[in-house]
Amino acid sequence: MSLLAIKNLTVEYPSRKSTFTAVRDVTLSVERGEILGLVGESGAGKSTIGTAVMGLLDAPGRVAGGEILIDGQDARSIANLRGARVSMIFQDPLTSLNPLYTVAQQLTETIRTHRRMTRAEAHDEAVSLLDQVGIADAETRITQYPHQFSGGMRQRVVIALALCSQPDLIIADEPTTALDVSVQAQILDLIRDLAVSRGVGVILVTHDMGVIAQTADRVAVMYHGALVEEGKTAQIIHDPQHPYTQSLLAAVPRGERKLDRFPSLTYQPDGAPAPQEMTLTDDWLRSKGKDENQGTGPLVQVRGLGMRFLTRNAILPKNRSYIDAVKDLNFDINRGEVLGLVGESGSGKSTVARMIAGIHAPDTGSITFDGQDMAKIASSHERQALRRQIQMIFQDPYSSLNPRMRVRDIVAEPIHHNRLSETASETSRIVGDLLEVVGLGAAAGAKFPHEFSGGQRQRISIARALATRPRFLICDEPTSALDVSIQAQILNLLKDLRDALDLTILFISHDLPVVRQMCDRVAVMRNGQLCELAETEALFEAPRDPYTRELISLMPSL
Amino acid sequence: MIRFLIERLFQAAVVLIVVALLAFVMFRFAGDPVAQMVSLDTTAEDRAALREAMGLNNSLPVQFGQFVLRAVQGDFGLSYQMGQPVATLLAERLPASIELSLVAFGIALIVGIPMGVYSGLYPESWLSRAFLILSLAGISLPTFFIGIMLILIFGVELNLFPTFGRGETVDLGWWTTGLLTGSGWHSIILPACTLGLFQMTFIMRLVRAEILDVMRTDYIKFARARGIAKGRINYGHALKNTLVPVLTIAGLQLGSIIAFGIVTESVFQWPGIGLLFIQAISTVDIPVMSTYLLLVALIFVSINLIVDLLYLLVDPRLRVRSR
Amino acid sequence: MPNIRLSSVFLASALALSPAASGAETLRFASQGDIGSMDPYVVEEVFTSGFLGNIYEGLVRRAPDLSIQPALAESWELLSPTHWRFHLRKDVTFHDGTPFNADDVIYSADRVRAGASDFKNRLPSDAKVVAVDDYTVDFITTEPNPILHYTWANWYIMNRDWAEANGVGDADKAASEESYATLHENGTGPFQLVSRAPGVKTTLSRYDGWWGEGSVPTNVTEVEYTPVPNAATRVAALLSGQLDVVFPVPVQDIARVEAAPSGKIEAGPEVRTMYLTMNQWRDTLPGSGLEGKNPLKDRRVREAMYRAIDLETIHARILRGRATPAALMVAPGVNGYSDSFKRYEYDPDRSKELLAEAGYPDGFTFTFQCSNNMYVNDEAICLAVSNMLAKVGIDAKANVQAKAQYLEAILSPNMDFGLAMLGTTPASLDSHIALYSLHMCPRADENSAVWAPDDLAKIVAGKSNFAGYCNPEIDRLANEILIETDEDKRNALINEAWTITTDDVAYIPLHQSWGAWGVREGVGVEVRADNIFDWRYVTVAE
Amino acid sequence: MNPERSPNLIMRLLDSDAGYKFRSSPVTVVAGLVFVLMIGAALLAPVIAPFDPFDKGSIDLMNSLLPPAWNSGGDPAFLLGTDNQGRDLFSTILYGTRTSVFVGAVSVSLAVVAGLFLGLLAGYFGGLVDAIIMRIVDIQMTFPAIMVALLIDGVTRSFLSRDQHDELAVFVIILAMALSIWPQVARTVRASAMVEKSREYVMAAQVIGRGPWLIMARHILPNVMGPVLVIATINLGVAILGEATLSFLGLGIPAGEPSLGTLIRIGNDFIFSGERWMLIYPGLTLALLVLSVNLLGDWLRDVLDPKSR
Repeated sequence: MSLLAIKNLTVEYPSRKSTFTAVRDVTLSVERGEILGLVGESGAGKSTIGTAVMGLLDAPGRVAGGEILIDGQDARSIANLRGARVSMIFQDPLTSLNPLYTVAQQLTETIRTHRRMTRAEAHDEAVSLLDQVGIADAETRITQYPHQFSGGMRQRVVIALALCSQPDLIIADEPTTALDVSVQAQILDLIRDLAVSRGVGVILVTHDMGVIAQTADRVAVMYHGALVEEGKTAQIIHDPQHPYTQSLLAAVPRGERKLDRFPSLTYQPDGAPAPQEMTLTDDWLRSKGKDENQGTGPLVQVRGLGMRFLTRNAILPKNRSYIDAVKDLNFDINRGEVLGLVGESGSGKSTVARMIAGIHAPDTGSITFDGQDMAKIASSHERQALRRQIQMIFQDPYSSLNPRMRVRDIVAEPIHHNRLSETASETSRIVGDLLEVVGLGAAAGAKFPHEFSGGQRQRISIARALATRPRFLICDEPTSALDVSIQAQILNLLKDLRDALDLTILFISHDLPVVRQMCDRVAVMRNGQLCELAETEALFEAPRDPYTRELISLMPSL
Repeated sequence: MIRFLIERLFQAAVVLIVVALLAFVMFRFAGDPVAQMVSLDTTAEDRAALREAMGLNNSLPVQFGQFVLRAVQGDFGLSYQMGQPVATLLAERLPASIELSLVAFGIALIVGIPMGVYSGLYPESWLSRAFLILSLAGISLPTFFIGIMLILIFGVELNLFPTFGRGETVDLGWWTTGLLTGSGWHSIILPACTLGLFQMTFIMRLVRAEILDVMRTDYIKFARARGIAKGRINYGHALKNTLVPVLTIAGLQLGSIIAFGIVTESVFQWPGIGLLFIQAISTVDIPVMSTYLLLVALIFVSINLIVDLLYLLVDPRLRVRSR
Repeated sequence: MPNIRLSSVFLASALALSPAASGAETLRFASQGDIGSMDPYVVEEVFTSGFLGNIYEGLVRRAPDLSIQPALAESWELLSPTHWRFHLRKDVTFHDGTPFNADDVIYSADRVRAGASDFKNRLPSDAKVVAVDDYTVDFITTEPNPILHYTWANWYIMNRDWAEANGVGDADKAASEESYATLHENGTGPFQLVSRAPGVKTTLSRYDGWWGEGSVPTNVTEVEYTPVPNAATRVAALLSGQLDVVFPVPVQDIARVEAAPSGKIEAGPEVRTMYLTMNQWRDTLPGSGLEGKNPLKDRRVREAMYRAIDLETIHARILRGRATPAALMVAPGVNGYSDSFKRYEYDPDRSKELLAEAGYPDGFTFTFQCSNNMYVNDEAICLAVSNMLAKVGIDAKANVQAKAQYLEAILSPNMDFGLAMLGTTPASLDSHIALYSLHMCPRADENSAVWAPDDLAKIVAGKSNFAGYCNPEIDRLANEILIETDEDKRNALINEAWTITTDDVAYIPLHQSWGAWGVREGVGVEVRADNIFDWRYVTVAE
Repeated sequence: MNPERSPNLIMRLLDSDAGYKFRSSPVTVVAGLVFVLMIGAALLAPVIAPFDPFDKGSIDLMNSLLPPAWNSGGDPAFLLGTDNQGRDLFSTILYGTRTSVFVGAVSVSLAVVAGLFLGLLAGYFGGLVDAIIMRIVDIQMTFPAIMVALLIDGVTRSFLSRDQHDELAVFVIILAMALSIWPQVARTVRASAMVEKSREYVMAAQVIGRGPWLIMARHILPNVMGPVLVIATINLGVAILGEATLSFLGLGIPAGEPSLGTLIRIGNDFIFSGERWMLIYPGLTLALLVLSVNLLGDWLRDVLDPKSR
């Protein structure tokens, strides 16, 4: 008898106009000691299955059909299901812990809820659990509050909490998505260990095929609420049967070799047209302004760049304390190249991007664009002319577009600001062309951003960035919030644009496979400093810096 | 921690000085105090002499200078109407106002928090909806109207409660309290309910909103997923997390209770500083008005400070940051 | 609202159980304001003076019928028209036990005329006060004054030793130090101060050593006074049995109190006369926009205004019959009052004719200053008058303000009004003071202009005559009245003066409103026309 | 939301999420109706009201203190009876509502403009600008509206003639209420502006080279309007109550120009004398008006609250 057996599960979210079916007729099972990977893109319904098993569906969601059996017993009839039999790990360790209680309080509370123990016994048990999930010096750390732990440590605490009740089944909902790769590997190892040593069944919900490949025994692939394919991990990864699985795997950037383009294999079950590939015929985008001087040498030169943030303010300067976000950074970006900038969160890569884009003023050092030191341009007119040539694409497509503006106004804003068009009709023609170029179609201009998906929004961002006819584009993690298939499209679009418009690109990412696909050279940052800068293939094949080596070794692969 | 305190004290001092200046300037325009102080038959000459003697003819900066100079020494002058030191007058009245405010605040908390918690936990229940609409009705009636109605119904028609005043008080030397006598408690109920109603509504709605927020957080979901008992989640995890914002805003409300107190005190003839202030307005008793305003500013500033300190106590994240 | 009949039953049963009913000898009363000071020379204001009259005493006092009675002086005689002799009572002690003698009178006579005393006009500044012996005092004035002692009922005698021992100086309103006399007293009256929290509560007890013990009906041993400015709260407290006496009861609540089994109303006409004052001296009528013109200078216009006001309806509707319409600027009970004067009839048609004759057939506009917390239903009367004037085409723009702002607008030097409502009580209860301060020309001498800005300090007579009414004939008569000692002749002169001012329409007298005292059943009070509450006549049933 | 378009704007509004939340709550629908009715009646007061309370010549003291028409002694000409001056209470309440709504609407508008401006400045620039503005907010919060009213009243008194001053009484109240409300708006706007400022669309505008003023006006302003709208609605109720309270304390609108507050103040004098209609009807009108505003504010909060989406 399976530990968990889900039979013909259907979950619906009724709304006043229609009923949204989040999970449709899914049948699954998990055995003790087995890790089932549940994979799919956003909205596929994979998380819903987890919450349905827990009986924690958000209102107005409801199980409309099928059954969930734990050891053959209907989950809904098990009194102490939650915690005792099934436990859960959430995505974001920063928000999963109650900030007002110490770790010890949260652990002992949970232990004593499920097991007859005295306070002291529970405390000892809690310490041993923390120890088991790999927290050093558990005896002292247990008295601390969650905010005193780092992200990875917190996720270990979360896992310890999930283990308190000695559950048979753990549902891990994107447990490593919010973590850096190095931490991710450790957490995945921990989960792996748990399954093996304790015989716990695990459902690992994730969108990341790399994670699945590394951890899961079996994989279930979901698409639009339905299960499309299920099988052993190796079989799914190397020999997928369903066209959706095939296209999904094709879109995953490979860390081990460089491709020219992402395969444009896109699964469209309902016959909706795939985003068109770009046809760049428009001459406005290609025409260069008269003011652009075509010099030689690197397009961007960064010298001694530094920036520090105030961490404690004080009236006397000597009492203030700072943290160096970026320290003494030197590098060049050559004309026409794509320079990758990689590093873990907090390494200072976004700060560098923002300084080059002119959002932050550097504390030390200089940035030279096309031979001119940006800080030394006195005339605001000239500075604007220079700035026009530098544009940026942001990470979060949901916050990088003003929700109160129509798309056409968003795209037209840089045109107006730089007076690149004489008349309103010319502007609207240019905007229409730009939207065509990014594959949205001119009609999209009349809509508001919220009417678009994440990938489409990122296309709008690109259209806006192109509207000034820039020569230099800064892409700050442009695809990290997107599903892999969408990521592939956006990355292809960026590649095409680069080729068509002779763009120079600074490409910032924490995702090494993506960087390998996109960049000509790669710079690795750590704690605000540059570790290594090399040609992409050289760096991936023979990293010199130990940190770079570590990063590459941790890179999940299929 | 100490640096934080010094910074806040400095800001408080700036606020107080500006309030002093405004208080001072504004009341120069509130009317002619002299007309109030003399009989109708007093000659214009005598009135002018009195005005001169009171220093009302000096230039504003000179008057302000004298005012501040004396104020920092704790001398706020004599009440024009009562001939007594203003500081003494206010000190005598302050216990009444503070007791009324605290009892009102207590009622607001005791009734408001459970109502808020309930309607936050069960937002769809009919009782929550009723709470919500009732609470809106509570803030849709002007305080004075509620006071009058309570007097009419419970004081006059049913004769259950006294209609004005503080009842018997006990003098502890530095504090006169009505909370040690039966009649004192009997007297405080109607005005405290009147004053507390608005705050109760406010706190209820605030708690409700915060609970709704907290119940959506991951750590509550996680606690449920761990099988923690419902009561423990609701009253341990959720309520404790709502306390931080509730404490801040409720603390600031305590300040506004004093402001709202003016109306309640005047309707119930509650002998507190608000009533003193209203009487001072009608008699253009400038020293009383200015000092009252300073006192209110001081109370506001102190409450702000106390709230910030409490905040540190409740929220461990802030405790670390401010070290 | 729940109905009142039912609740009266509640009230009655509740009262029977209420502990308040057993505190029989305590008088708990409330009025709208607090006493200004315990110092009897600082504020001349009816309530304060009346209150202090139970603690302090003057040489004379007024009986409930307002007749003059001996008090600290047993008797007096006029040795010559300018020489008065007062024989003092011998068995009197102050509350601290010090015996009372002539030196205290001399001290009080000095202090009442010094500093910022509000009672300076009790004694001419050049009058000499001489102690003949310990119990005889002479007052020597430069001019004859047959009514010298008429205003002395609220000139209270203070104790020199006590004052000097406690550093009580002259009355000083601009003082920066608190005077000992502000919170403490040492009078000779039947009640002494126990505790005082200004604006909150003042308690007093009977003074055992009072000389008049047994001569008055009171059985009150304790008094608790609470100022309750809000009229509704005051009435509610009476109805709920928390208070024994409240004053004033708004006229519209009189019926309610009377209907309650626990309450009753003691009311009678006040000696204060309410009147409208018309600005007849400004060259431009304030608020009229008529540059250089003032219609109110024209007697016909003033009569037109008089006739446009339907006082009977105001009387019936706003004052609910609790007022006495007045034709004169003094009330019955004031010396010189005569009921032979009649009001100008209410006649709006005649008003319009008079306005047309005066050249204002379409009326005119001006500012009407009104108070809203000084007199009985002052705001309502003001608005009613304004509405009535509108019916004959006069647009009196009512500006209703609280006392502080109102007085600032009305009093000199501003006098910024076209029309205003005021009340007047002659302190001496004699017509002369009304003629002197309200009707004599407010000017420095015969040749100067009325209310000339430079002369304000020199104006002595007519100092409350903000209307600027000026008739030299009145000045002459008033001066004669002052020194005339023959009572019949004097009264004839007064009558002549009133005839002239009435013909001139100097003012529009309105009415004497009734002071209504709300009294708990079982409490006896004597209501006086001057609204002074004399506790010596209060009895509280066991 | 709803991309397809139906021809009728009202149908579309009712069909939107906001419209649905509106329709599905009977309390909100009633509140909306009451509010529209009251505002309409107030705006149309000169047309609807049988009498003009400003026409002093038409007011007859003989008609004073009449009870509502359905009571014995009532006069059908005076639906809700008359006040102590003989003014028709129904007409006076209509005009009074007009004054109250006017005071509320104008003062809230002023407060919103000022609060938006200063809140945006504080939230966007932070640092010293923020510190100064927030201290001003602190100071303002220590002044109850009563004191602000006194201050403005005094200042206007000092440089205006008495007649002008009286005519400006309404504006004194408006200013006083606006001054006591703006800090709340400023705080809300500041908090929202700080959140919006850190969003990437603001950075995108900075990359384009947009200056701070344009960014504030074009990008941040539209995005902080949601909470401002909610605050404004709730404070509309507060302002109306504030006017009533000030007028009740005698610091507000003169009696000749009826507002709901002055009407209640006058009615309060008759609480024991049996003529309670003078208190009850203006009080009821005020309570209904503010209640409906508050209920609509609640609905608006529901609709605009991003968390409930």
